Amino acid sequence: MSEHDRDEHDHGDAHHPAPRSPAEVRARALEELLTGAGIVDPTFIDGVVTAYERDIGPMNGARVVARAWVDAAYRTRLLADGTKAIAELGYGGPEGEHMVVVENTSGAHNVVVCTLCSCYPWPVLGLPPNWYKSPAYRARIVREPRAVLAEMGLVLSESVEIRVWDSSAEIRYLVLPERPPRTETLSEDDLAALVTRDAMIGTARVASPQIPPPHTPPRQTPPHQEPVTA
Amino acid sequence: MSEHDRDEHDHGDAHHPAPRSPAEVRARALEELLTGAGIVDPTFIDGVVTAYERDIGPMNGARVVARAWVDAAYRTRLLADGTKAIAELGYGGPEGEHMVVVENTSGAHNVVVCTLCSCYPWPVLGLPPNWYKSPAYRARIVREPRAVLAEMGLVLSESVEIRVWDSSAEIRYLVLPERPPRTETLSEDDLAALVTRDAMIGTARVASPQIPPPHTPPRQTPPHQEPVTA
Amino acid sequence: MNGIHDLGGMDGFGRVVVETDEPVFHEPWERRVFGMLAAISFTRVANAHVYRHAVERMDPQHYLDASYYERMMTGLATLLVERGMLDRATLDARVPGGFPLARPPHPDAVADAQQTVAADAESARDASHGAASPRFHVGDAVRVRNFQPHGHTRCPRYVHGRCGVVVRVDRPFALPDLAAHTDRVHREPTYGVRFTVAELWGAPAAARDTVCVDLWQSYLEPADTVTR
Amino acid sequence: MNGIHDLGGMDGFGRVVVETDEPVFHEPWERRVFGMLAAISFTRVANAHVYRHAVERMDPQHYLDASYYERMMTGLATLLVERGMLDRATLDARVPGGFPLARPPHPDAVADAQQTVAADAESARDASHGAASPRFHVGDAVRVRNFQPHGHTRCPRYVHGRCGVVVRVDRPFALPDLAAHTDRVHREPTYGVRFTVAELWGAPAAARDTVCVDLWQSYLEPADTVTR
Repeated sequence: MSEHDRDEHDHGDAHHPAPRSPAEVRARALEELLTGAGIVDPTFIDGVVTAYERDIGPMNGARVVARAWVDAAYRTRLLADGTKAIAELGYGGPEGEHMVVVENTSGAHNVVVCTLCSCYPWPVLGLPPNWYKSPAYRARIVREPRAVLAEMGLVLSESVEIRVWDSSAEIRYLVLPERPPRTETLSEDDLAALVTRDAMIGTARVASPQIPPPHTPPRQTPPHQEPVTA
Repeated sequence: MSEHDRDEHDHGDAHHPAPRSPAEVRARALEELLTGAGIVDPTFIDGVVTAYERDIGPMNGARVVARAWVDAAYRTRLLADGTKAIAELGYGGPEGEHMVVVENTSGAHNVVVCTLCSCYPWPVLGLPPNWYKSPAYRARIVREPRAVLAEMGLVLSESVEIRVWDSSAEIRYLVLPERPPRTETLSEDDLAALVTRDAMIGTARVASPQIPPPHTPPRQTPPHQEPVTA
Repeated sequence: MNGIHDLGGMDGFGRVVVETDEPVFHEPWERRVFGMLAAISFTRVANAHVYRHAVERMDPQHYLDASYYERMMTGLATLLVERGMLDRATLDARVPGGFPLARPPHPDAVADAQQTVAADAESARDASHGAASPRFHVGDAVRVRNFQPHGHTRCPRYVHGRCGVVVRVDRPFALPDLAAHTDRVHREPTYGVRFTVAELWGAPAAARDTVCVDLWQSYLEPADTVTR
Repeated sequence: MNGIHDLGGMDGFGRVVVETDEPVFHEPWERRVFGMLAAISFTRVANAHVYRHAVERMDPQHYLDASYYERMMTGLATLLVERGMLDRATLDARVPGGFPLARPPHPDAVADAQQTVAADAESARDASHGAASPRFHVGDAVRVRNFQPHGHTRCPRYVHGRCGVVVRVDRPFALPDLAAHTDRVHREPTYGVRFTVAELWGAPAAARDTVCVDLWQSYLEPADTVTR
């Protein structure tokens, strides 16, 4: 099967003359052998990858955060049992089975890492960015968190205690950021739009909206947005 | 100075068409700049390198070991003050200013490493072999010395205590191996010829001569050997 | 294992480089690798601990040179070869220079994992009759045992011998040390244990910052006093 | 610094590969690099501690990828640039892609080194009046302090917090932690300290094997009891 399969693959890429990187060559070899042996279904790969590119990402966590900001009872449930409260909004699955939500306050700032590999709460944040997986972040955030956060643009007052969470076991962490000032009139959707991935990892704060919108009517979810089907 | 110097160097290598490795390119750039600025004298480089290729090597340590085997008073001095006793034979200099000699016995086997870099007793052993500088040796010999020695061909009885010496400060170590059996009739020079580099690091034993030479007259130092001028 | 993957506290890496507007995948092959891992994880041919340990066993030089998805691909291919689902020679034949895999497990890996459990007598006893009541409670001072198995563990090297305070008791999970090397499922409580940076790094005691590490019960022993 | 150079006890490197009939140098450029280091060391532009720390500050990935002589060259070039004897731009211009140097020292390096000395009050007092009488004696039980400076140190990470026995008292040497970062020469006794592998690695206590590590006085504190 080997030569035939390879030729077919090469043919499919005839209009893509860039030389293949060693990693790409290996990935193709692996996929050809696994699909050839019936171990892996290529359409399954397409489906799962597309889900993580379109539907499973930080917009999910942002909805959790926005809900907690506007609904005190939800916030209480979220901090008491993250997994269950997150499931209320329809999010769950691999790397999200055991969620703990940690809340930033004026006196304590939380930040999440996985020093041993790159564990990350996929259902609410999607797949991790490169910096989260980098040796520099994994090595340094537990040793000099204040300096690392400052380098990344988050300068914290000395009076703020930094709490680093190393995801070394089965728990996955989501940071509940502080609701920024000048957002009293925003809708839950507008609030969710303010919440960034980095704020939910803990390397940033949620910024106030740049132009205060005191009389703007609540925005609707854009009609072209895909439904969440995690 | 840059272009001219470079052309001269390239001209000197006109008969050596092999492409240069990145490290080689860097080494040339460094030497050109340092010699061009008068910081380094190329003839000094030639001299020092030649010394370590010809005169400063494990044959020096082997003479120390052989002397200790045949001269009990020297052995006592060597174990009491390694630096001074080694200087008696004319050896000393960089990385040999503070020598400690550790003696193998039937109950204890010594082995030397430098986990933090690759410190090594240059005047008696020369420059270290690649395996001594390898991450594998530096990482493993302090953690699983028995397994590493066995992999390297030295299987020690469970009754033998292994003593690893990590050259983490200013002391440099030389292992005094056990004198092998069937060497009673050998001269000091013959004994020195049996002593290997690895036996003085501690990853090997000194083997008995393969053919017992009971009636062989003591060999002379080969006439072509360079005088020791460390 | 005290592997290169155990990066917490290592100096010398420089600044954290953040890419703005980063895509989920940077190369098409990364998409395929992630999809293959997801597909294989559904087949339950190996659990996450087996997979993680396969990545950890990469040569340290390769580990640092490789991107996240190259590490993923190497770990995946390694476990599939080790489980007999892929033929190494067939794989090598398709890649110029061969397909680099991770190293085999350390010969002492299984024995070390069994010793880790045995050392926590209470955990061992609980597991034997199916129970798993927590030995520690929120507020307890604990010390991380000095155990350094050659096989898989989720106890980072930087907490060895350090004292902390239990801040959370989680439900029992399978001990990775055994799950990565044997079919034995040994569940025991895990704990969120909070350490001060002063305790971890000998930093000035004024630093109030903390690191919470999640640790299985077998990794811990009671501590009399602790820096809070 | 807890750098990649601090390799003692790291798992995952595989077998030690021994080359038979190995030459002193494998490439002509290695000879030149060694000769340059020897020449520069004669100029006393920097001491051995400065040089070693320059090597340690290499990016960990580069450190593992590089051979011994490439590390030597990188450390040498780095210290010469930092001492103003080489112009980095001139060096870069001669090498396609630039000449990779080590990273700058950590901003806390000097403060950390000063704290290391200050913490050993007896060393500090002795040094202030020029004396340096050994605080410990052969047979004493000692514990390695939990100090992890961001700058240079010759205290390997694998003995942090571990207990051993003094087997040799050596004469005072300049503390590398200060000598690598300042012009201050602070001499204090060094000790050969023997640790059991059981104490270091949590191995079965039956293992009688030991590791002797040479440590400066400031690295140590008295220990009440110790595994022998």
